[in-house]
Amino acid sequence: MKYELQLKNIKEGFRKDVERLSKQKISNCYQCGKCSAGCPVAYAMEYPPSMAMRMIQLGMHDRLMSANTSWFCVSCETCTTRCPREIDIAKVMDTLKIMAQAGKYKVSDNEVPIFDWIFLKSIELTGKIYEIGMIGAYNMLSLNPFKDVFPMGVKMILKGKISFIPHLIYNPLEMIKNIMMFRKIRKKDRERIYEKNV
Amino acid sequence: MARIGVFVCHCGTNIAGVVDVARVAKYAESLPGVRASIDYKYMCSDPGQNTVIEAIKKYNLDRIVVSACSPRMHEGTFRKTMERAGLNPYLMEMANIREHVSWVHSDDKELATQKAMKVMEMAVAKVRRSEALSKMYASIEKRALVIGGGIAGIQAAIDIAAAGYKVVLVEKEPSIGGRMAQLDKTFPTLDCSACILTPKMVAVAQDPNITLMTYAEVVEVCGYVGQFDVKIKQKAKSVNSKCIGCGVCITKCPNKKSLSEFNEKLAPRKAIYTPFPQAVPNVPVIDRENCTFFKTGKCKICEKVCPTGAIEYSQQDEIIKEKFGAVVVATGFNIYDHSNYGEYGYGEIKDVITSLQFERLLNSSGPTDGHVVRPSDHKEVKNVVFIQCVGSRDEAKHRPYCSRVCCMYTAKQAMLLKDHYPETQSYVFYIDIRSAGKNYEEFVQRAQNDYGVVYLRGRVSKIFERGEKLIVKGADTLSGAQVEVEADMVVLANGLEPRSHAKELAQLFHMSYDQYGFYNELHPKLAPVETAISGVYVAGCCISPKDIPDTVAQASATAAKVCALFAKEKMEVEPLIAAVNPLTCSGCETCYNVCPYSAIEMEDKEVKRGDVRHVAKVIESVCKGCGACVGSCYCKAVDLKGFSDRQVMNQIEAATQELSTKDKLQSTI
Amino acid sequence: MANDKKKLNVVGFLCNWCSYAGADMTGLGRNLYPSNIKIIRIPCTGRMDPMMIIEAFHNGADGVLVSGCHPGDCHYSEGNFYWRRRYPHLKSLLEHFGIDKRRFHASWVSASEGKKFAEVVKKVVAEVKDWQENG
Amino acid sequence: MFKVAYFPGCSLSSTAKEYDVATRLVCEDLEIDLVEIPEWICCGATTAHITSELTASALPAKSLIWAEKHNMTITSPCSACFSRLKMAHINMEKDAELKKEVEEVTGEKYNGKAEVLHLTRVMLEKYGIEKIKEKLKKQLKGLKIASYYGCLMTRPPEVSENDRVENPMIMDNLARALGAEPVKWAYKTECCGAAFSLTKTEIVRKLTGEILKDAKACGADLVMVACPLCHSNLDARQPEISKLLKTNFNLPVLYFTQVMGLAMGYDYMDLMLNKHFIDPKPLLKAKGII
Ligand SMILES: Cc1cc2nc3c(=O)[nH]c(=O)nc-3n(C[C@H](O)[C@H](O)[C@H](O)COP(=O)(O)OP(=O)(O)OC[C@H]3O[C@@H](n4cnc5c(N)ncnc54)[C@H](O)[C@@H]3O)c2cc1C
Ligand SMILES: Cc1cc2nc3c(=O)[nH]c(=O)nc-3n(C[C@H](O)[C@H](O)[C@H](O)COP(=O)(O)OP(=O)(O)OC[C@H]3O[C@@H](n4cnc5c(N)ncnc54)[C@H](O)[C@@H]3O)c2cc1C
Ligand code: SF4
Ligand code: SF4
Ligand code: SF4
Ligand code: SF4
Ligand code: SF4
Ligand code: SF4
Ligand code: SF4
Ligand code: SF4
Repeated sequence: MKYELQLKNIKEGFRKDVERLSKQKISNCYQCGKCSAGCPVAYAMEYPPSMAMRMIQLGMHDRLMSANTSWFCVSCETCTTRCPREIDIAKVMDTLKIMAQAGKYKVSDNEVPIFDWIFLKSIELTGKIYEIGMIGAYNMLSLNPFKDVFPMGVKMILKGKISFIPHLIYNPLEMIKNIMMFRKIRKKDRERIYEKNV
Repeated sequence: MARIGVFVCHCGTNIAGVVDVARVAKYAESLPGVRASIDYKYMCSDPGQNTVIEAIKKYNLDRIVVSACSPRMHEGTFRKTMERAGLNPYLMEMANIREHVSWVHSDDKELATQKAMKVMEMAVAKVRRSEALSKMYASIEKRALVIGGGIAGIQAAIDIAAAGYKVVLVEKEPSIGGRMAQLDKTFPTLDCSACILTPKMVAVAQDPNITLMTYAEVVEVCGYVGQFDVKIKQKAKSVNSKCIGCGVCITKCPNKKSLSEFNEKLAPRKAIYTPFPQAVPNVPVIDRENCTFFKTGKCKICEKVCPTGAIEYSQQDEIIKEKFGAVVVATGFNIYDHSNYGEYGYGEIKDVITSLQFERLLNSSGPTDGHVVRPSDHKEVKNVVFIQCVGSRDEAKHRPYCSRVCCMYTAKQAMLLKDHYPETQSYVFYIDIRSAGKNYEEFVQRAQNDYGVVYLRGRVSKIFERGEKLIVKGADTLSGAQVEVEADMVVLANGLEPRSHAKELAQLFHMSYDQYGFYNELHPKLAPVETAISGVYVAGCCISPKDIPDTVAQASATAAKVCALFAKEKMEVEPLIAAVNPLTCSGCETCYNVCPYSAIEMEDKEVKRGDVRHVAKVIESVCKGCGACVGSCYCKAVDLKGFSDRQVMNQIEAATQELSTKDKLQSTI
Repeated sequence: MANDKKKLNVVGFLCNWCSYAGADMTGLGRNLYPSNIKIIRIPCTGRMDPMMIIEAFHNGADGVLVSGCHPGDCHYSEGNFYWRRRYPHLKSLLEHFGIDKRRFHASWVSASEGKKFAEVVKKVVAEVKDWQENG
Repeated sequence: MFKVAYFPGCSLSSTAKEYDVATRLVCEDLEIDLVEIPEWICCGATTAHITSELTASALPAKSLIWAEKHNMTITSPCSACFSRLKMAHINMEKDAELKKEVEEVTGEKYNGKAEVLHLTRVMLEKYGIEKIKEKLKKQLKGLKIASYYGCLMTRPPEVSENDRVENPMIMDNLARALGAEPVKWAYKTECCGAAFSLTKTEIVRKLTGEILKDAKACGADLVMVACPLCHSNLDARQPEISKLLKTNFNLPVLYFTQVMGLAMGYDYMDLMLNKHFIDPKPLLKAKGII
């Protein structure tokens, strides 16, 4: 359990990054634990939300970023709604994930990022979500090709709930605009996270 | 030419740590009229004041500037110093280089020093135009008004009366006693609240120096220290002085539609009632909004059964005018209304109760005769969860402060529950335990160690009903675990807040209050029971949450202040008042119309030989020096002593000029 | 602190009971604000003679702030109502004479609002600066 | 005629087709004109906001801008889409910097004027339950309905604009208006694990299991939802959860527009009730509704 505190991560570094990107004042957290008490998935998290907040306060990025905590957050906003210090904890969780995906800090859990990547690719290319392709791609990439295909997936197809053709943006011009937009966004995101030109 | 002395204070490092005081003193020497300038470590200390007096003698000074802290802090001190040096006290000005400079500009010492020089220069400019003023005195009405009959008001009234002064105690409820009367036993000694309070209530009723006015409220206040003119509304009780308190009317009254405020709405009460059996005075009142007779014209049972003919339906509200020399305000507190907490059921789950309701349940003269049962189904309880800091330390609910007593009363309540029912189990959810007081920490430890109360460190996120049980979802941050407790009852440690009408009362007296409505003391440390309004004192929970020992100490302190005031024959008042120059007055009556104190009268006066004009005149004993007349007079015929046009204009001039170049030269050398 | 090193001079008239005490509270709370403001204590905003404000601008003040008790809380019952009535007239009059509206401010700060006073000063200084730099 | 900009969302054209169909049917009867936003693109759902703040605002912004241009209230029957649209709107309002960036990448201006409401609020508040009552053909007597709100249309309060987020009543009031009996239960706003439907199914099973347990324990005959994500967790995963918990919940899960449709006289197939994993037919027959 011993941990050597690093002043630079308390004063600037990690904690500053989280505060800047989430626009939340983490030092406001007085560790009441209300977020952890109401979080529906805290039971499965390595560190419950309040502990995550404390780890940000102390700049413990190595422990927190390699824990499953933020990846297990379902964004249900229960914590945000009830925090007595008006901290948007859900947004902080989002920020941790954004930072992890941008690769600024080390990450361990790889499940969710793969899903996100496919999901956003789908939107980028088609404007909408192409379910069967997505589920397939996800299962392939996460090395679990038959996950969920039986029995739910099959039933879904039988019930006509999943379509085989991608829903497209019909207008090709819109499609190109869409792809261009994603390009611009990616550039801006990197600038922001790595504090370039901002 | 004036002979001015400038005294620059270091205030230890409070000022000198930021401002280069030597440079300020040096700069003073360059200002016209300044004959001496001295800096010293603590100017308000005895040697500091002696330095001032010696300098006045040595340099033959006729006026001085003390460049130190706020005049609100030490103006009085240095006026007395002036007197001791044989000078008129109003020829002294303070330059506030602490609160207004060193403490707020500590980020840039150079700019702070320059500003300190400027602030000092402005005071020098002002004092140059100061005039000697003669002292004024006012008489004192040696009667005190105490508002609020909780333990604070009771104690203040008893102490003032003991010194031989008359007191009127005004209480808006039908009985005195306040919140303490509602409590069961009190921490940290667990003695019974009623047992220690009732004797004091009786003492109030029997004291010939105390006039008790219950069911009454202050509605209007004029005047000032020594001479407050107060209007008190005595609400109609519908029961007159023939009442002997036999209680037959209460027993026979068929109307029990209202809920007892005293029992925190846990039980009904009659339309004619005393809040509780030991009420003082033991005279019932009729709640006209709910009485059958007042609503429908039929009933009158109470009148029929009363053996003394004390029922008087025709009574009217009465306005009583009284004069007082001093006022003690002790209006106490309400508890936070947890219907703002959706996660705790919007106040709609019956078995989630407030701390005060729990006190009533514990109390053997309470609605359940001391049986702790669930309000929903009157079943006895086994598992009880206590949640601390409800409506306290919660910015999201706009109550960021700590309510100071709830950690303690929660421990108390958990212990009392165990005393009543050894087979029960209590769980306390807390964030921190604040138990600073004599024997307080030991008390909380006892709850944990001897009474087996389980303390869990975390705020509860949600309470909901499952069947007959309440599910409490909390956390224990120390172990990092989510915990769920199945409870029969949940008791919230509701925070303390001022009475809902506290602001209105403050406005009657022009007292200041904070954003919650708690009254502001004159100084948080050195004048904790005085207010900015001289002659008005405050005690108890209307200032901030506190326990009974602190409340009583404050109440006695207000009594000491009142007695000190009354012990004087006359009272010195500041002569900083307005004066009209009849030669320039055009008789427009503007000032007459704006003066909030009616301190201006119009008279026909011979201003020059043979020239009789209609002009304004200030009644000196009435003028409070607000300056409204000065700000309104188009002819500049009225001026304010101590803040005269010439003084302020001089300050403006100094404020807008650059520092003289001399200092710059010196600082570069 | 956003101290303006260039000459920028704001004269602040503060009522003794609320805003002056509030400014004392700012000090007690160690809340920092720009040093450009020079404070003059007056008994009440009702004491404000329009001449004093004109005099301040005439003497070269870049900005003026008048601050008193919240309406309803005046130590002298009504003084700040008089000021509240006068303020908009005076403001438009000054604008008429070419005094930019960013230079003249009024605020309500109570004895307990130390933090607020610091905010007010920051805001006033920023506006005056804006006027100074951008015309 | 009452016009609203309609953002169906990806799920409604596939996994939740029946929600779309029922909604359009009911709205036609109520004379609510659902104008589908042409060439709408996905709102980014539960993914964009954990990947890039800008993406999370830029995707919905395109639809918001369309609605603003056409001066229409924008609505979505999907809670996730609604939440993203509204969040983007709020975030751009609060954060001028973000708004600027969104305008840069989309190449269009947003004036923050679009009104974003969940379909429940458009129909039950803007249009009004009283007016709906006039169109009813039958009463759903004896049907005990647990209204499930979940998180996305509820929290945070800025999104739902509800001052009683811990106990919303809008769907319960609808149930009562339809002649059914709203069930009082504790889990109406608990999270079902929506976003984890594919990635962390074991969490979804646990959370959804708790919700189903409470609904059942409180005596519900069916659960009424207003979100395709909630629906797929509660309905499609119900058999496996039943198996896991060794019970048989057999709790049909219907979209609120389907329930309305029943009271407005549509039948089983019109409302595509056959699409559900838990077949509501036996229940509805038993209650004499179909
Ligand atoms: C649940 C609970 C348990 C507690 N237990 C303990 C304990 O064990 N030990 C302990 O030391 N402290 C305890 N306290 C704190 C204690 O109650 C307070 O310290 C004490 O009651 C404060 O007394 P007070 O006179 O200031 O206020 P109050 O008791 O509130 O009295 C104020 C009085 O003024 C009257 N009033 C209000 N406004 C007006 C008006 N405008 N005109 C005329 N009259 C007016 C009210 O009717 C009331 O009678 C407890 C508090 C709570 C909430
Ligand atoms: C490190 C520290 C920091 C603190 N900071 C703060 C703070 O920031 N704010 C705050 O509010 N409080 C603070 N306090 C608390 C504060 O110091 C006390 O509340 C306060 O000083 C108590 O004053 P007193 O008069 O009771 O006692 P004391 O200051 O101890 O005065 C007692 C006096 O009695 C004299 N005396 C003793 N016995 C006899 C005798 N037999 N005959 C004659 N004279 C005798 C002593 O010489 C002494 O002068 C602090 C305390 C400490 C220790
Ligand atoms: S609820 Fe808020 S204050 Fe409490 S621990 Fe969580 S983040 Fe911190
Ligand atoms: S938003 Fe995330 S961290 Fe907050 S309660 Fe929901 S799952 Fe837990
Ligand atoms: S006079 Fe004021 S500034 Fe000087 S030492 Fe005393 S308190 Fe401090
Ligand atoms: S008149 Fe009747 S209802 Fe009214 S107080 Fe008397 S007995 Fe009670
Ligand atoms: S009013 Fe009459 S009946 Fe009632 S308590 Fe007084 S004396 Fe007794
Ligand atoms: S006294 Fe204890 S329970 Fe009350 S607000 Fe303070 S910390 Fe919370
Ligand atoms: S200063 Fe003028 S307005 Fe104020 S009380 Fe005196 S006479 Fe009246
Ligand atoms: S306002 Fe001035 S001119 Fe008019 S009556 Fe008063 S003092 Fe005289």
